[in-house]
Amino acid sequence: MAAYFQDYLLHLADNAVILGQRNAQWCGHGPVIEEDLALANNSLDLIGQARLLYQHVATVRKDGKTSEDLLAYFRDVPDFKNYTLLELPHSTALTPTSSGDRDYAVTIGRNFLYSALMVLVWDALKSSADAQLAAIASKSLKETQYHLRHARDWLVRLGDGTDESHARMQAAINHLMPYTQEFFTPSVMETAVVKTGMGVDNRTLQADWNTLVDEALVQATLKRPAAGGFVTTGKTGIHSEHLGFVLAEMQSLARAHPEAVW
Amino acid sequence: MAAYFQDYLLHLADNAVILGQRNAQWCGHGPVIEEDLALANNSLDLIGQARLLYQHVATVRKDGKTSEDLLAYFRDVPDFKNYTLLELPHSTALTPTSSGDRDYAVTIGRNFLYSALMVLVWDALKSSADAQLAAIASKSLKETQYHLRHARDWLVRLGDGTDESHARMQAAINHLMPYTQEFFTPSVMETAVVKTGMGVDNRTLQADWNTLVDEALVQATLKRPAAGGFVTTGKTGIHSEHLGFVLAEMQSLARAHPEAVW
Amino acid sequence: PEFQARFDARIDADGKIEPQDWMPEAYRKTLVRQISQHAHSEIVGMLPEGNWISRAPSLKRKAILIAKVQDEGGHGLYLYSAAETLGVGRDQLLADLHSGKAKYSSIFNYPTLNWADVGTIGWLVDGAAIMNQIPLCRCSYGPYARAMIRVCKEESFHQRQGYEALLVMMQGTAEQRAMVQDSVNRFWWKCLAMFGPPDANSPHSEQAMRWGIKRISNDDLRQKFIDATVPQANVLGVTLPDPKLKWNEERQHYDHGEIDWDEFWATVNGNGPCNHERLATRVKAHNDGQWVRDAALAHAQKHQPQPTKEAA
Amino acid sequence: PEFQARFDARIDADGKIEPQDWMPEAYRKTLVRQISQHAHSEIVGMLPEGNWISRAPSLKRKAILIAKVQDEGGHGLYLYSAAETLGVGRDQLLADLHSGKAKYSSIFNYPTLNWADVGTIGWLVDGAAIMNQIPLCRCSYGPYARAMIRVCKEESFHQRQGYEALLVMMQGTAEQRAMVQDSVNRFWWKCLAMFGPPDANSPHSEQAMRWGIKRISNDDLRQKFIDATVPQANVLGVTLPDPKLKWNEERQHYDHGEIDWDEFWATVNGNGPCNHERLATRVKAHNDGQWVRDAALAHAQKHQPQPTKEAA
Repeated sequence: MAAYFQDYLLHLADNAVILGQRNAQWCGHGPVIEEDLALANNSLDLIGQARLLYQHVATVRKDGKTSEDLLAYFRDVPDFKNYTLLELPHSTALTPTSSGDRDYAVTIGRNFLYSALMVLVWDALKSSADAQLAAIASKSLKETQYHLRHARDWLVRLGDGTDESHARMQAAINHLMPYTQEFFTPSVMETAVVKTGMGVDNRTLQADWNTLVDEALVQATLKRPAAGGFVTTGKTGIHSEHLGFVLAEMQSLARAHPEAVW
Repeated sequence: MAAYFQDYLLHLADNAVILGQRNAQWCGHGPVIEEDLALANNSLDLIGQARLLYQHVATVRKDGKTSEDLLAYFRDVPDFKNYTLLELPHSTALTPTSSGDRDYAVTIGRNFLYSALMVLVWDALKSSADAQLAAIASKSLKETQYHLRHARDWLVRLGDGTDESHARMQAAINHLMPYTQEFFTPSVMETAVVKTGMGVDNRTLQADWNTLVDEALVQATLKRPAAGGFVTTGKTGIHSEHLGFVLAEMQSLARAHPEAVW
Repeated sequence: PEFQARFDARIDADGKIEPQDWMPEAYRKTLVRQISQHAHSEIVGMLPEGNWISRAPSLKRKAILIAKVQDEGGHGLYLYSAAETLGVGRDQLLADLHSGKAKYSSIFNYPTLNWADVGTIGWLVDGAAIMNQIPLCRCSYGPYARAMIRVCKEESFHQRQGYEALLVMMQGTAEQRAMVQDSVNRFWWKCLAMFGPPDANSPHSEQAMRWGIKRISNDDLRQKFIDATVPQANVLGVTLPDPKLKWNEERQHYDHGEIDWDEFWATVNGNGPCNHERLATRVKAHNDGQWVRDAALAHAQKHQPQPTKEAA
Repeated sequence: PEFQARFDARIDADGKIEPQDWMPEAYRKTLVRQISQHAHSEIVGMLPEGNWISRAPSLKRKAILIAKVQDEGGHGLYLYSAAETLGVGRDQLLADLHSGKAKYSSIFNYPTLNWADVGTIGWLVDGAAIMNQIPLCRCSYGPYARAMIRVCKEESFHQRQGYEALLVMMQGTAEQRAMVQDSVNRFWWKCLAMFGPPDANSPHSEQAMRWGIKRISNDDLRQKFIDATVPQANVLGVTLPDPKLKWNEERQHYDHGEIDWDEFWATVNGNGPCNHERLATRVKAHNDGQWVRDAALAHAQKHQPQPTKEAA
């Protein structure tokens, strides 16, 4: 049981650290400087959330060696439990590299779909039976509300902007939507933590999420695509080919110097 | 003195392994399947050359622990002695990633400029005072002659092809040419091995290289740009920002499992 | 009718049909479909393994992997050539791949997630492919049969190489052994599905058997593969992820569990984990390469030898 | 002439010139050049450090680095605002950067080659920048002076953070210490050059001093920086790569070796190791972002509030 709760915390933390890693790739390369800063800020919040969650795992584990950095830097691809959505490149053309060409519509679309989920998740987790998780949820909720507002504003701006931006934003949503099925497909780990009152059943949030998404898409003059096809399984540790490249880069320096303190 | 010779072997080996790593990035992504195969073949030859050269370092070093893989996978950026030219992305837009968008003109241009040098270097090194290096040179010369022919043919085809391909090929040559200054700017290590007759002074090859380059560019209807500006210093271990990303990816798996045998 | 009779007689005598021979349109179409699907599989099949070239953990393994992926591209090339002998050009074949009209082997719609997958693809995926392909070396269409002889020879080599790589990993660290087991867990069932639906539901099989294009049934090949593979898995020291897998003394074969055909058909019909990605990668490579091909063509046209006076 | 007299009097009294005040055209131009160059330096300066965000070796260091790079972007923004008070829009300022007409600090044309460079940039580069900038907090142009007060405050924080990061590394493994030394070796001389050419060859200085835009000479600032930094290097345990660096009891200052001004001017004039790359990266970001900016503009125009009847 305790193992499932740790997995759940890791799932939440890995979501944050991987999306934080991706969003930071815009730093110095954004469409306007204000957006470089907004995404850096988003990334900073996410890494902060990941740190609190990893630290909580370390506290729960009480083995005297687990630390936030051990969890972030010395686990392999199948140990990571983030949604597959969050590890994808910023591009509808999925070339297997950790960076490469970036499409801002994909970045905005992903941040919108994910933060629309997480405002609901964090809000629910404020009542988690685990007091520390509840506290992290409270703090994270405020940040995520800001992320949602930012992404939603741009979703609307790009969707209801020029013909080109409309087409790109629609293509991004079409590309990303199938990956959101994973949000609402329960895993063993989630079922377990829902039972103990420590976690939330995302299916209970699905109607609200749909409303958030539908309203924003309507305002953005975008069509909601059917989210069918393959249901990704990143949260169970079976990922796309992209995560390996993200981790190779992210962990390269730490792994080259396993004895070092930074 | 022996240390300089090892550095020289490492310089030759690192050139081969880094360009081999770069050229292999086309595998599965080339403009026609035949070119996927040609570049895979080029990469295979280069990795073969690197292995022989690294093995030779291990033999010279006789410390009972140096191996080709220790040299390829467990050295850091400043230990690598390849020309900066060879670590650059396949793109005139130098975005700092190990992959990303690939421009075939850059790939061809680099392979041409480098193999035009190396046919001369290997030919000269057939008379190296070091018998093993002389043997490696003989074998490598044949392969490099083939690489030169392949790159030269495409240089001419792209230069004297369509307006677009001409413009791209010219842009690639303009972008790459300044990096070739490093070929002919002697370093301490090279000066030392020239003295012992183990290495070759590239400046003695420069006139022949110029002829190879000029004749090909004329046939390709391309202009030779002035190669001025900054002289790169990769062979002394001071690289561009790109090599770090190449090594992070290349070494990721080996470094994650330092005890493993593959 | 006279042509048809000669064709039937040749087939019945286990003779070879050659490009210049008359053949029924349905025979030709079936072959184009099968050979091009096979060629596409080689080309798309470069991607999952190619994914690991940059990260191969030793120079020797890197060289082996590049050579292997290169071989696959080579197979693709001579299979496209075999298809071209049936009157369809490579451009058309590629267009059909890129539009989604033509298929390729569904096994390549699964991701390669750790380095052991490179070995597993050699051992199990190439192993299954060889089982499927060996009978094709005796296929009635000459160019295809000859291409398959060469393909099978190289694939056998790849299979041994893949198995050897896994053997080394199984003698390594606990993490390496875990990689191999994880990889086998993910690939085993997908490989069994590579032999196609059970004979009872296999629509094309009967006619293809009649024409000597197919010679052994799906279920028989699958059984043969399982029987050959279980002892290899034992030597390797991995557990095949099927609790029902058991030697049946009476049948003198291994019994096995039920394949998830829903998952198989979902992937065949476009909804596997990497379908979009594989196709998008090929399409992007093709589109990005258009200017290169255009240049080569333009250059060749500028520089083609002038017709001599005699020819004019 | 009356305006000029009032302006001169204000300057002489160490008063502030504000955007609505009359000012000589040459004063305005000098300020636009200097403030925009400073803004561009902040924006281009995001690149060498940003290069390490994805590889930061701990989550804490990653967060610190992102926050720092974000601060630099923020500095860029309010410096662009200060420049805009002088009547030049951000589009024009960026166009001048992208065309190569406007400069940015040459220090950012050197690559960041190991993680210690992130600390060294904080300690030495930001340290040198602060030395240059503190006098600007008393600059005669009000908006610039106020922007600099904020910038200097944040830069001081970055400098301490950078130094602290290096302290931790110097207490770590031999490899970490080697990284720090390597980094200091590469950056020391470039930082000394940041104070600009020797006073004897500094063309703009005199007029800028007169206008209260510049208040201390290049050589004096450089000496101040060296005197402050040598003891910090000793505490850190790194060797500054200048054999002539020595305390001069008589001058009560450190003597130092000769800066390679040829190398400095080569980099200023476009031939440093990363000049092309930095500019190309900024231009690419700008061009790739055009569709996003266009969309934001189009959206704003569609949805701007309709003029009310009263206003019409």
